[in-house]
Amino acid sequence: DPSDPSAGKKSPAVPTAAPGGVRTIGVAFETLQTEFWVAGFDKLKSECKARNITMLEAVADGDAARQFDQVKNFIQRGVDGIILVPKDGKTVIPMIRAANAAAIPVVLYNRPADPTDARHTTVAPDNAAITRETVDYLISVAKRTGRKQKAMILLGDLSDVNALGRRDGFEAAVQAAGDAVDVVARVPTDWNQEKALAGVQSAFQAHPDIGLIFTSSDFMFPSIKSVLSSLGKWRKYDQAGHVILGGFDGDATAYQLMTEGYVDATGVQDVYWEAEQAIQAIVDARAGKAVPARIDDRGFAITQENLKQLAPRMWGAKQPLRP
Amino acid sequence: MKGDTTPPTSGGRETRPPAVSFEDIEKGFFGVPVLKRVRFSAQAGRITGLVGENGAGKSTLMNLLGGNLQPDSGQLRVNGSPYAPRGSGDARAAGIAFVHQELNLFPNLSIAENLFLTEFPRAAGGLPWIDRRKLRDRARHLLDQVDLAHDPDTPVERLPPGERQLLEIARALGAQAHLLLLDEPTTSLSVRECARLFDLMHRLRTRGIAMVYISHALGDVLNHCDDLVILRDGEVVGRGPAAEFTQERLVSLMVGRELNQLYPVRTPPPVPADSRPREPLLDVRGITQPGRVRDISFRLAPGEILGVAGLMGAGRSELARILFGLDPHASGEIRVEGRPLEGGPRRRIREGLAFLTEDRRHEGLCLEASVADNLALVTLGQHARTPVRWLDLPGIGTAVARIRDALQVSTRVTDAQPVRTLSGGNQQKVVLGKWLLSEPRILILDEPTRGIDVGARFEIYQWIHRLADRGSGILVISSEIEELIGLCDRILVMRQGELSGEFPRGEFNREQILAAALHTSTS
Amino acid sequence: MNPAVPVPLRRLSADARAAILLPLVLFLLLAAFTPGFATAGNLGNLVVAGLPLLVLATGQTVVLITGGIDLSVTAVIGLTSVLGALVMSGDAGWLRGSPAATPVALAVMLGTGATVGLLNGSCIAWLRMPAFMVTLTTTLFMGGLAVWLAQRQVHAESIYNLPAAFLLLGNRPGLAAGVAIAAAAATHLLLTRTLLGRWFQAVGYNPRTALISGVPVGGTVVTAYVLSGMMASLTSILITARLETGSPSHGRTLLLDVIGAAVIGGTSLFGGKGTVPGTAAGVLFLALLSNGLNQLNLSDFFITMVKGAVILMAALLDVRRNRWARES
Amino acid sequence: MTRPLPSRWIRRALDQAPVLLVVLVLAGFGRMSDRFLTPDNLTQILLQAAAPVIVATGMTFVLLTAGVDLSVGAVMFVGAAIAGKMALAGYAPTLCLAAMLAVGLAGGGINALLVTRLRLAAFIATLAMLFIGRGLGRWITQTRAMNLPDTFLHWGSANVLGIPGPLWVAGAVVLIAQLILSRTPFGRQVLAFGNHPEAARRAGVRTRPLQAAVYILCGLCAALGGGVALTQLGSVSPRFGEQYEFDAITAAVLGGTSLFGGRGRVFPGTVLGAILLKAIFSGLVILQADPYLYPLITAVIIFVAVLLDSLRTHLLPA
Ligand SMILES: Nc1ncnc2c1ncn2[C@@H]1O[C@H](COP(=O)(O)OP(=O)(O)OP(=O)(O)O)[C@@H](O)[C@H]1O
Ligand SMILES: Nc1ncnc2c1ncn2[C@@H]1O[C@H](COP(=O)(O)OP(=O)(O)OP(=O)(O)O)[C@@H](O)[C@H]1O
Ligand SMILES: [Mg+2]
Ligand SMILES: [Mg+2]
Repeated sequence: DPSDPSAGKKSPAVPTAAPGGVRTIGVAFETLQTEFWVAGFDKLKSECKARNITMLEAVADGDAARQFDQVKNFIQRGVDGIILVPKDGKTVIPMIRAANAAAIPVVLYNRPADPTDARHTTVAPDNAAITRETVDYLISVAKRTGRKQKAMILLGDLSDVNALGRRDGFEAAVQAAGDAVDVVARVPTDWNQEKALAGVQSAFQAHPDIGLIFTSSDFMFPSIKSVLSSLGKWRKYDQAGHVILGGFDGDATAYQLMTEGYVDATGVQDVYWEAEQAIQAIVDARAGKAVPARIDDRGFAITQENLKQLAPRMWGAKQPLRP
Repeated sequence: MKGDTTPPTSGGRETRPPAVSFEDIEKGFFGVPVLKRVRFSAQAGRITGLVGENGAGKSTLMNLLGGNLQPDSGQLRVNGSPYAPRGSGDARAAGIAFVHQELNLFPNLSIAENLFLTEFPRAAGGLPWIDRRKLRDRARHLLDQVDLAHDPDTPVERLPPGERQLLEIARALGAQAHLLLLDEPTTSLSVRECARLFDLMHRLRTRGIAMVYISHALGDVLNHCDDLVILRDGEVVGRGPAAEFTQERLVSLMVGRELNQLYPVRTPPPVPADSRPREPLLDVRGITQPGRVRDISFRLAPGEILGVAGLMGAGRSELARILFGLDPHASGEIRVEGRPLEGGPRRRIREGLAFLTEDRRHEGLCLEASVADNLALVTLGQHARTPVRWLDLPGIGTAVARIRDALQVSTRVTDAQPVRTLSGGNQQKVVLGKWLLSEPRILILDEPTRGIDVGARFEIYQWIHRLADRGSGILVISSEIEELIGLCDRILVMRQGELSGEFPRGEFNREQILAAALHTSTS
Repeated sequence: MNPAVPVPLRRLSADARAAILLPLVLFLLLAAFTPGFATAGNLGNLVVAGLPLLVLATGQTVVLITGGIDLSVTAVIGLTSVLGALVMSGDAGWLRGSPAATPVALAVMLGTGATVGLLNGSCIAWLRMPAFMVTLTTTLFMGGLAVWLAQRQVHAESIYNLPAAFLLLGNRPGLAAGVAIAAAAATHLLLTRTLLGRWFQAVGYNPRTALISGVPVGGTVVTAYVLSGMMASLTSILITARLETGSPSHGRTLLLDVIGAAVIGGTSLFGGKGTVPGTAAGVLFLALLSNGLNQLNLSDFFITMVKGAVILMAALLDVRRNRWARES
Repeated sequence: MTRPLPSRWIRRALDQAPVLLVVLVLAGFGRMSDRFLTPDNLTQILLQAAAPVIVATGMTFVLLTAGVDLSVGAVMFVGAAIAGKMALAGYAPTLCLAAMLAVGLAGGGINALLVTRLRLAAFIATLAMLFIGRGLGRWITQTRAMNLPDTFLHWGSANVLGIPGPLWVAGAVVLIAQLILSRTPFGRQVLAFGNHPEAARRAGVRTRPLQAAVYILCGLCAALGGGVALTQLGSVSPRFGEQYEFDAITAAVLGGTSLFGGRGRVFPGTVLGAILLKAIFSGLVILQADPYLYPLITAVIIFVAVLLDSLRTHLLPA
């Protein structure tokens, strides 16, 4: 980006640092509003500390323009690498270009960019795929009940890539399942617990016999719990009248609810692993090593069946529930 | 107007300290001196008249007593003891009540609530609830004193200006004060209410209550006050028993120069009332709006000054508002030079109409805007050059300056000063000024000189004459019959929304006009 | 200043002073305490970052002067962005590839703002609906419409691949700055030197007086909202070009900043008072603030808190004007 | 210039515009789904409206003085954050909620201080408080979510005399507020102040304490509403209380409260406003409306509500 006044001047066109010599990394998150992001953020922090790298932080509160400013700010201050959680897959492209122009390696954390020639590395799970896996399991459970279950999904913010990815995964699974389940409610929550609460309440008014709920993020489980317990439907998976519950993220709440037996499955992305990979990628890039354009998070669906053996890989399991 | 000017024989007046005394009071606003070593006192059981030009500092004195302002130096005393109010609460505590120049009512509340806003009767049992019944009774009692027939629960927004003024007075009475300050209380009252008010004041006087009465109606002042204080540019330039003053002396003291007549003579002689010009400027035919005015018809000739007399509530303002397109009318038509008059104010201003409202604060001024902006508002269009309506600021400046001088808007006032900070009379001059600038062909004036001092009145009358001489027609609504007699070529009288009389110049007669306004055959 | 100067003059200059003072003080503080702040590069970034807010706040100032408020600007930004992209995008644009794409898109975008403004203004002026509610509902509606449109047309939450001609506005900061500052300057002249400007004020100070004085109150109000809408569109153009993406979520978080900037700049929320330079100062103030806070590398929650605290300081510095305004 | 007045019964109808509209919306959704008008669902709607009603009630007082309080959401969040931490630290829920109210008191107190003592414009002062509060809350929670002990949820769903707890609280708040507004000197003075502050001062109203009281009241209501929301949610997320400032203002204005002060009522006005908002959302969910159309439909309904209200206030002679 030739027009960027700060480009070139402040930061060297080629890394001067010795191999592996990364002093500062700029970390720009789109938001910190859910457990998942906080966990990743904290992990990046601790990882940087461990490698004694100074981490500059910035949070854009959902504003792509502000994020662009923050990235420029990083470039301007000559960081050795930038880790980005973009607002969306497209607005991030000019940011990557700006970094390219300043020869600063960029890693997109957990959210991919749209196809582009701008050079960067993506560490991300496949929202759709992991959701699909999770919902497939939920449906298999539903089938075992022998009756056709009514299902509902709590959608995220409809302008959030991940939210849409998870919705698509859900819909795909439902499609595949034929008439095993019947989706009777798709409730937009804008990632807001109260909307979720109201949504679930109303949905149950319309269909008291809803038997399967998938939430696009684990942090909305409390809302679901609130409604179900007031309806007397808050039952463990092996009890009669249990409502099949699934989520996404694999946070501490989900882990607890799974161990207690209320939640059947949740799509886990390996936050800690992603964080390590992100930083490693930058270090490698600085060291002149070749870095793959995409590092896939081997995310997975954790279920009541594989809880025991997979729990160790679930970040929510390693994280204390209390702040 | 009957008014026994003999003060009560209060024996030990010298021994008793004055109800209130100002001792070398100084007050300025941001460096502009407004009161200079003011020193006078008002005795209990007497009415002290306070007169002075617009901006002389009268209301400021009241605001000092009311605790709304603090003096820069000097000492206030109430009943001999020092008195330094920090807020209007202190004033009430000291037994002082006000009728401020500007109405201080709350249109969104009921009459009763306005009357007792700060001392609602509480319900029994220590609860904070208001005792509605007691409230209503007390309110009625007060309303009776000022002859307001309304139900105490009526929202004040339903009341016309005149009745609001009475309400304001009733509120002051309710405070049971021993010192009552009235700042131009009669500005929107007509003869009947004025007489009523003066009766009240005389009764209060005999109860030993001290009153300070501010007014520009020098006749009233001389008739009803016992002592007089004359203020000019913030200085006391004369004081003493009312008996020692004549109107002429008052005027010269106030204005600082001789002013041998109050109304300029009309040259050339006014159009004789009988000769109807071929094409009337304004032709009103059978205007009717239920509940407001009924079947009003009259014509206004070019160069004619036509007065409209009537009591409060006679519907004069309504008529004016209908003519200017502010209120609807059910039937009848209005023609200007034969062409029917349509549309709202904007269209009618283009037709050469102008309307001075009786409610300057809410309809006449942008209080927060500067004097200059207010004066220029109506005529801005004339100074705007197409295509982008670019403003000729210097041009506007000169026009504003011209009208300011002409109306003698206090020299201490700067163009950029917010109108809110002007004295009442100066505010009125600003409203008037913005219309005079537009040099209208038909000028409708509703209480044009309310709150304006004699000197300035004279100037304003001259402007009106000048307009008339240039062929404009002028419709003057006024509650001061003297003003109409002095100014107009012809006077219409309205009563209960109908025309009840017409007097050509030759036959002007105060009593007959009054009779026509008062006399009630129906109801 | 010399005490003989009458109130208003001093008050006016106090306005001016307060307006310029705030950003100045902040700048000096930041320059003193944050390394790497006062560098050409950073200040460059800072200015570019502030441009959209400048345009947006200028439009808002006009509406505030008329005694109204326009909450819908953020939604207009999103809608405009999506519509523009739907016209010109190389992926999904109706005019994809055509040379006319960019000009038509620009026209459509400005038209969008104007239309929404017209809608707002008409409801407020002719139907006498409260500005706050009208613009709040249009926000809801237009915001939703933008998301829905993007989804329906391209099955994505945002639209990429905009023509190079359009992107010039984004990657030529000089150009963007020129456009933004020109818009602000024009508005300033409109307010101070034209009939319309005076009408805005009069309506804001007292609509009844304005009406009786022959001001076309309705038309004036509508114009104000149309203007505000178009300014929002222009903002959207700047943001869209800079991020090379048409997205319904552009500018969503700007609302409080916009009104904040105006108020810090001395615009009254009760109508009448307000100037473009003042608002510009307010914008500069906020831009300095967020940039400086980035530099300080505080954590997210501290940034938010400090931002609040500094706005408080600003208001306090400004308090003398408030006191005068209340004097009566 | 002749304008025909609307016929009597149209006028009557318009007079009750807010009530009518809520009824219409309810009836409309009722026709489209037999699930909507069930007593059960209506209760649910009221339950969802409980917290907003409480907050909006406080907001109404502030609006009546021609002020505004943008910090209610932030106050809720800080309160919830502290209450949540205490709960997780094992304190009794009563204590936690008490702490929450204390926060509300403090927040309102600060606002009052800024507005009455330092004479700051309410908008800017409370805007600053919004940022400070949000930041503070995130700092306290470290932007982590907190899941509260089940006692909270039990309270939230507890029934007294067959009526859910939250409704009792909301009902009490509304009742008291309405009484204060219509029956106490304070209430009438609030209206007077909002209509013409200068005149109120002249009339001897002690305006500063009055203004202060209003902001403190608003802070308290915010905290109380937050408490109710807390017992309904059973958890605190970093976005707790977000958007409440707008919802509260919207509810109040929908109910006919003027932003320029002096006009408005808590009951039925504000209450109906809040209920309307929740009823719409509930209806849309029950009807399985396309998620993308939610904002569009909501906007249209609110718009009609506002339109009716303005017709009522402007087309009718005083
Ligand atoms: N708040 C204020 N700020 C600045 N100047 C003021 C303020 N209040 C009054 N003044 C000035 O003080 C002077 C006296 O005002 P005041 O209202 O006492 O005059 P007045 O004698 O009541 O005149 P009128 O007969 O027109 O009411 C005027 O020049 C006015 O401009
Ligand atoms: N705002 C109002 N609301 C209701 N009725 C009004 C209002 N204003 C005036 N009226 C009624 O209209 C009639 C005439 O009003 P108004 O008192 O203005 O007439 P007027 O002759 O102009 O008296 P004034 O001396 O007050 O100008 C009266 O019956 C009055 O009660
Ligand atoms: Mg006066
Ligand atoms: Mg009248």
